Amino acid sequence: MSDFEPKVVAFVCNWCTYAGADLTGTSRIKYASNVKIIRFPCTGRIDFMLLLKAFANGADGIIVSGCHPNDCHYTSGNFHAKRRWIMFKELMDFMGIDMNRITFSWVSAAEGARWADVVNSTVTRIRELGPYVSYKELVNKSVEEEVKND
Amino acid sequence: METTRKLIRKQSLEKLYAHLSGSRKIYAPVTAANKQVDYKYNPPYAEVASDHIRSTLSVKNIVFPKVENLFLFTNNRTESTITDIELFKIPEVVLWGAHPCDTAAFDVLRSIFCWDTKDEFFSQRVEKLTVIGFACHKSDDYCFCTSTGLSPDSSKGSDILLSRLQNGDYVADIITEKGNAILDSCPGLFEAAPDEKPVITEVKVKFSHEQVTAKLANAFEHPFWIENSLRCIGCGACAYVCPTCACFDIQDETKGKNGKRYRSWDSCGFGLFTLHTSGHNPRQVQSQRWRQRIMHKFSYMPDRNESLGCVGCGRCSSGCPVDMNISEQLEALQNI
Amino acid sequence: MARIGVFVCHCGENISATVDCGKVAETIGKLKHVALSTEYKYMCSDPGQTLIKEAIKEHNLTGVVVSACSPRMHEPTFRKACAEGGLNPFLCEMANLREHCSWVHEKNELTTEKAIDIVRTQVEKVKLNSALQPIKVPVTKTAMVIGGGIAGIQSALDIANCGHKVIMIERSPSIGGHMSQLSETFPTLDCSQCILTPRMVEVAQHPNITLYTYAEVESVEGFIGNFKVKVRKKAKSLDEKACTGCGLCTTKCPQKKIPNEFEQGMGMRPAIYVPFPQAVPNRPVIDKEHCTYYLKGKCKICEIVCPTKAIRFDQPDEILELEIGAIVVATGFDIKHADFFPEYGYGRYKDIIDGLQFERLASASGPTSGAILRPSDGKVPKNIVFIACAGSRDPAKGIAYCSKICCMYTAKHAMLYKHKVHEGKAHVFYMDIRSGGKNYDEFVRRAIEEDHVNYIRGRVSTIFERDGKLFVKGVDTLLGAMPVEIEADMVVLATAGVANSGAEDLAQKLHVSYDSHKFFAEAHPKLKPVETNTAGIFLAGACQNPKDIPDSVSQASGAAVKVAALFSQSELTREPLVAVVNRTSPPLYSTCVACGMCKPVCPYQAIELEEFKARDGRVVKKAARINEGLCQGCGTCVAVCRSKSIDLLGYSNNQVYAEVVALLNDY
Amino acid sequence: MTNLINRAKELLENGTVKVVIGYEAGPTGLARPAFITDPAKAGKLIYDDRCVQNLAVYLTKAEVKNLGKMAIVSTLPVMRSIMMLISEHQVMGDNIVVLGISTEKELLDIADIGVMKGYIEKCDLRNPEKDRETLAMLNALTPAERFAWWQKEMEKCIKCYACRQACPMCYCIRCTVEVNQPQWIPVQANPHGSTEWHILRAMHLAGRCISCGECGRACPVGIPCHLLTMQLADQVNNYFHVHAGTSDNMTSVLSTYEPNDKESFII
Amino acid sequence: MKTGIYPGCSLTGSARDYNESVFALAEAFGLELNQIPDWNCCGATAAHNLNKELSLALPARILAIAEKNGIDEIIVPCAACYSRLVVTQHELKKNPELKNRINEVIEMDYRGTSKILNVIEWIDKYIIPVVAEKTVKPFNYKVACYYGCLLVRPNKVLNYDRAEDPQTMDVVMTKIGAVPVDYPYKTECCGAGFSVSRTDIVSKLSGKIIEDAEYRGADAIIVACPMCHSNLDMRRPDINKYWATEYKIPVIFVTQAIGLAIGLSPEKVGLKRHFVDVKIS
Repeated sequence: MSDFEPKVVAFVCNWCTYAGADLTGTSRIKYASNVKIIRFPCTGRIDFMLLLKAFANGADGIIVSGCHPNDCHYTSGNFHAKRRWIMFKELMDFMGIDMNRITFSWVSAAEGARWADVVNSTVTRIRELGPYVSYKELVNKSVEEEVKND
Repeated sequence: METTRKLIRKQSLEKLYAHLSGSRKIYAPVTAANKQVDYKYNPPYAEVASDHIRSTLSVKNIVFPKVENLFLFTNNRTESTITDIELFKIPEVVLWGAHPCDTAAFDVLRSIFCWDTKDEFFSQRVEKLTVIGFACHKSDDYCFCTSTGLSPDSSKGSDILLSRLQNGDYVADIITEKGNAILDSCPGLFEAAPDEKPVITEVKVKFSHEQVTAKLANAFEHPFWIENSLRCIGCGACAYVCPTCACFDIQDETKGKNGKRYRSWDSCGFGLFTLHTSGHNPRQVQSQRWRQRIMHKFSYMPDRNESLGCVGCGRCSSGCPVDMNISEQLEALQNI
Repeated sequence: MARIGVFVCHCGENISATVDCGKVAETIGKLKHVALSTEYKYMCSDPGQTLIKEAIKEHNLTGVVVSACSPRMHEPTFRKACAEGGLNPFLCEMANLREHCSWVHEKNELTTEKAIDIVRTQVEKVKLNSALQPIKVPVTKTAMVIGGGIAGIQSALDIANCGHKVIMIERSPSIGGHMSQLSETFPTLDCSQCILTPRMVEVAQHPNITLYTYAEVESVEGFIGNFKVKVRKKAKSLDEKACTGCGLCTTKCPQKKIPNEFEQGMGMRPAIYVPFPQAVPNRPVIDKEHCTYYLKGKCKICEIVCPTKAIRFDQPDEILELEIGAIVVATGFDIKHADFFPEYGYGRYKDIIDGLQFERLASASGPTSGAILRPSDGKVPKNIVFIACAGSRDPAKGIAYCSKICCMYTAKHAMLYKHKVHEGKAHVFYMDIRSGGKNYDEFVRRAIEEDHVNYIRGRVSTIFERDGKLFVKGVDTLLGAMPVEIEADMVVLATAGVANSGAEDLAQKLHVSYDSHKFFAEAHPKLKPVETNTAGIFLAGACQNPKDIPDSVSQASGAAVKVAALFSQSELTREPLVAVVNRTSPPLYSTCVACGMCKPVCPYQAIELEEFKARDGRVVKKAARINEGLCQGCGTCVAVCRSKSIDLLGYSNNQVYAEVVALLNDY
Repeated sequence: MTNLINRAKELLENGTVKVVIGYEAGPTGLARPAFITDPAKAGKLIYDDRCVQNLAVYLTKAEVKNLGKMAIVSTLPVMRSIMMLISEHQVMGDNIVVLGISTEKELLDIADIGVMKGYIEKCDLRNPEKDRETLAMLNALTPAERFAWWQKEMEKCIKCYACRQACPMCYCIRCTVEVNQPQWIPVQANPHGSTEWHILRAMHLAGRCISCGECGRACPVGIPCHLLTMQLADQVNNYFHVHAGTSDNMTSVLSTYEPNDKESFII
Repeated sequence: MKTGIYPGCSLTGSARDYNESVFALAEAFGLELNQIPDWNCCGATAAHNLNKELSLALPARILAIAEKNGIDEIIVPCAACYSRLVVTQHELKKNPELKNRINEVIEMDYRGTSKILNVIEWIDKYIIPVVAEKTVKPFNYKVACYYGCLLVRPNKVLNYDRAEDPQTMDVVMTKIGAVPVDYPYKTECCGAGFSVSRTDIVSKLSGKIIEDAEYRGADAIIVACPMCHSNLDMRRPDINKYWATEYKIPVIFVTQAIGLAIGLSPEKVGLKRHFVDVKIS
């Protein structure tokens, strides 16, 4: 499926990765346009449910990115996020939900080029994985297909 | 229509199943790996359960699905468009193997769904439904159909009622025109009925529902409710497994400009059920909700719907995680 | 009904070269609730901003999306423009079409589609924005400086000279801190007390400074601009107003054998004492733990001899309740002592001393009047060994950090020794010489080259005593790890600088973070080295980490400026992008159940549990409450709240959810 | 059992407590929760293999609290629940009398929370053996197989929330599923809505689940949803070396951190 | 509580005296010591320089056998064996994956439940509380307690006594009437690593240890390690030759000293096996 254009949503913190992505722009480094960014004050603000909502609304891949450990603008939001993602990932793995579709990264405000790499490698990987069919099917599945009438 | 009784042999029953599944969907009980019995669409005959006392869920799902779309909509810049559900697409279904308590529940549901206006969704589904009921040859302590005015071999709600004979053959009572139509479509499978009484289980009468109803009229403030609902944890299991509970919640779900409105099962046991926007909740505590459940089935419905809201299947009790036993409580209520 | 105005900026050609701005504006214009969607060459220009202001009025807009560059660039610009146009500035959002789209993608349809997605997402978000008002917090213009060492003194004087009231708290009987104990200071070898004492006096006499010595912080409540501090003024057993400081009592006190703290135990003092001759205030206190009267119930000689009858044996501790706007923490540091080192005999050998003890030996006002005499027998040591990094940079001892000042003061000590004992031999064991600082390395070179101090690069494994000599066994790593053994008369350990006693306790009272070594933690290691994570509390000096005098003084002045800036206005204005815990009518009060999960995640201690009481005083409900004066809006509490009772203004659950949906769906 | 009855009677008679929460036998032979307020009825109390429900769920229930000070028959999971409830400010430790029951079904002398803590520390805090086996079986599957396995379970869910109601740690007065601004979890009991509900529930119990298995037992359609929280309980211990419910001032693993928390997936 | 003992090679060879004294004490105080059946080499000191897995597998097997035999605590008189066993327990506790790997290698189920005690801990726990009432001849001598390296290092792993200035042996000796001297050489290297290959280094290093003990006026050097003992005792002629001295100070195992104090005969505690005459009795 060569013409598949994955939809990738990036959840990033304002102070590091969002600023890093700004730097990518100022440096005119090109990357795949499949990724769209949602700005949060801090990775600590990112509710794990939002990642599921992204999949439920048709995302094929997700990037979650914030400040490197010890660099958090609020000192500890990224550490809390880290624990949250550890647990979330374990649960998703256990339920068989594909965590290869989520890139977790730390990208600082100075790492414009790295942001482009993170995006490009994620898009390439999602392209190889193809559309996230199993989650889309899950979302569209009615209770019992036999009584489906819509 | 006058009931006619026929014999259908064990082997013919399988043929009848095959015959019916040729033209319609069949909704029949299947025993799962964990011994629970669940209804499934078109299971192979070999898997169909016939020895169970009760399925985990009732069969109400077939006329009142746990989620049912009401309409679809699209919000455009200036106006919204609504697309109705094409009810004529609801398929013909044969409900196979339902016990008399479950089949009798359809009438109770009708008394709710078609009380003042006719619920099209419910009615269409009932219309497309043919019921082949199985009289009970087994029962347990949770069963109390006889206390709700029914019996293990009641034909209420069935189009054909099958009752097992000692040798494993069945007598088939053809109750309705729908039943008759089946008989006519495959007369070779039916034979003349023998003069033998089928095996029917005995279900003890535990209380008089008339007396319960009478008692409830003055029991609203009775301490009974608190004492007997302390252990209730307020889940919706009893309502969801109940064949006659008909409360539902209506929701809109939108994605972008497209959305749908659907209804899904709800339960008066939930704290949220009566919560007002203001924050006020007329049923603040669980005892009030438990009282509502019993009052609704045994007092309000007889008053308003002229129908008892309970068929004595015992599911709410067997499925309750904290052993809230409804027949035990009704017995007690009779004597307060 | 929302009426959103969308302004698509070309940014010259920066955006329009790759994004079809016309198509973006047109597509967005078709969306529900978009009252106006237009494009312009330079939105940030005056005409561009005017466009927005006029559109707000003309179309009665309820929200604005400026689709241009990064909000990190121009969000303040456009929010201001909206405010000038009569729209609450927080109803303006920016869609980042330049840095996140036009500059990073090729010109093609996908890029324009992405631009449309980005703008639509902000349109959906802004519909859910609410008009927010800046948060105003009143400010009490009185600062408290905790600690009367050089950092505290500098901070207090700077703040006081800005015209603000300062209350200084010092737990010992005199201000001055460690600097008053030092003999000379590097790299100039000028006398420490000569430069410090005038400052101490200035503090005592400054009309804006109130000094409480022998006093400690009891509790701290409140938040920036509005702290309520309780201070325990320990009883000095003295009427300070009556006392003239004549000192008669101290000479007559029969109890004279108490190790003198100021002399680092190298001299003795009486039970009623002034810590050192230049003390400020120059008034004695009675050490109740050693005073014969307090121990045995009789004596009272001081009371008898006092010419002004100033002794008050029955004086109680006093609790002061103070209203404070900002706090400077300058509680300083302490050092490890010889008893920390088993390999050096756990302090058993009298002639192994620490750096501060050497300072007192070298000090003209010290116990030996400045003569370098070893403690065991009072002889002049002919062979002296200095060991740098005693404890510091030694993870095995639990102190991985560099104490920063030891390299310099060890060089100073060796020089002072050589200046006083010309024929003596001084050896220094070191790991690396860290002498970054103005004229610092030159100073060390002088010690080596002019004063011929023998620097040996290596560590000392053990020291033991034999025949009255200290056998120092070490290694010289510059000579191929050759074992070195020196028979020394005296050894000086440049022991690690550590957090002051009670630092952890104080940090907890102040709700300020501290590191694993109990040093106070700065809010940001690079950009907020003076602030703590609690707004309104600042750090000065070695309570943060070991520092030398110039660093301490610089930071103290920095802290003072922070306080002065805070006090420059009578109200503090803060961005209202803070978290809130919902409140509803009784009996619910809030959907919060006070599980307390949010409390530890808050880096600013902005969350507390509020109690709701019935008329009879019964607590009927507890729920979290966020102090908007402290909250910085990170939103971590929002994400951990299970019942979704907390939300973050500006990044509410509804808004971010709408963004996810808008980004991925067709409209 | 006699000890338990005597102790319950004594506590009610001397007025130490107003209600004893324990188990009694119901008419079908099942054990069910009992709320004894009359010392004369203390004889109804039983404790045997049938007594499986986690009674701690009642400690936060309004109508039970209204009865007054409580004593509660407590097996290990109940004790661990109490620890969590105290830690999370839902219950005051000195307001409860713990009638501890050992694994040998003997009445323990739990004088106070400190004693209870000591007892808990000595116990095996892992998931029950049967569940460990199932977890191991599931962990050995491929992700796709696990997905299929769980989806089969999710299809059964009717969103009756018995799992939530049976859990002592699910005491919120408003659950996330009841929030509709935004609608975090689809209301419908379809595979998607059910999957997201169970993910949410498990995440909310991460570091808080005390492995009683009550959620799975309560499920009327037999979804082993306790395996989700138990898997996370395992992982919490694996990553952060904590067992929930071992002290009365536990901080949740998701609201604390260590700078050197180990993970291998963040690039 | 079932107490086991792991003798290791030394106690069955060059340090039979040590072994005899340990068992003599056990007998005198009525303490049960179950030798771990089918024990193998602990791997000291060659294994951990060559193959990490082997260096862990060998002790793990010993510990697994002990666990299988229901032994709750294991006395390890040899300091080298003690070090290997404790290090293994520490490493495998830290790293469950490695533990599984080692279990595969040894084909046994090592869990890490047994407690490992060195001889001083054993004495401290079982003998010191009752030693006063059994003491018939107080050990009225000045002693230099020499700990060597393996008993206290690496401190982070062993978590026993203070590494730079250990005290436990001094305390034990005080309890039987001895007076420990301030002895800076208590953890200095005796050269055991070169005990066969470079006896000159042994002589140099051990010589200093003996010299300082003599200088401090000690009547005996007390040890708890077979290697220390052999270097200070067996190598005495070499030492005296190397330093041109005539040191006669005896080297006594801590267990032997206690044995003498409670009235056991020198033969019983193995004193007759020493190279340097023990004039103490």
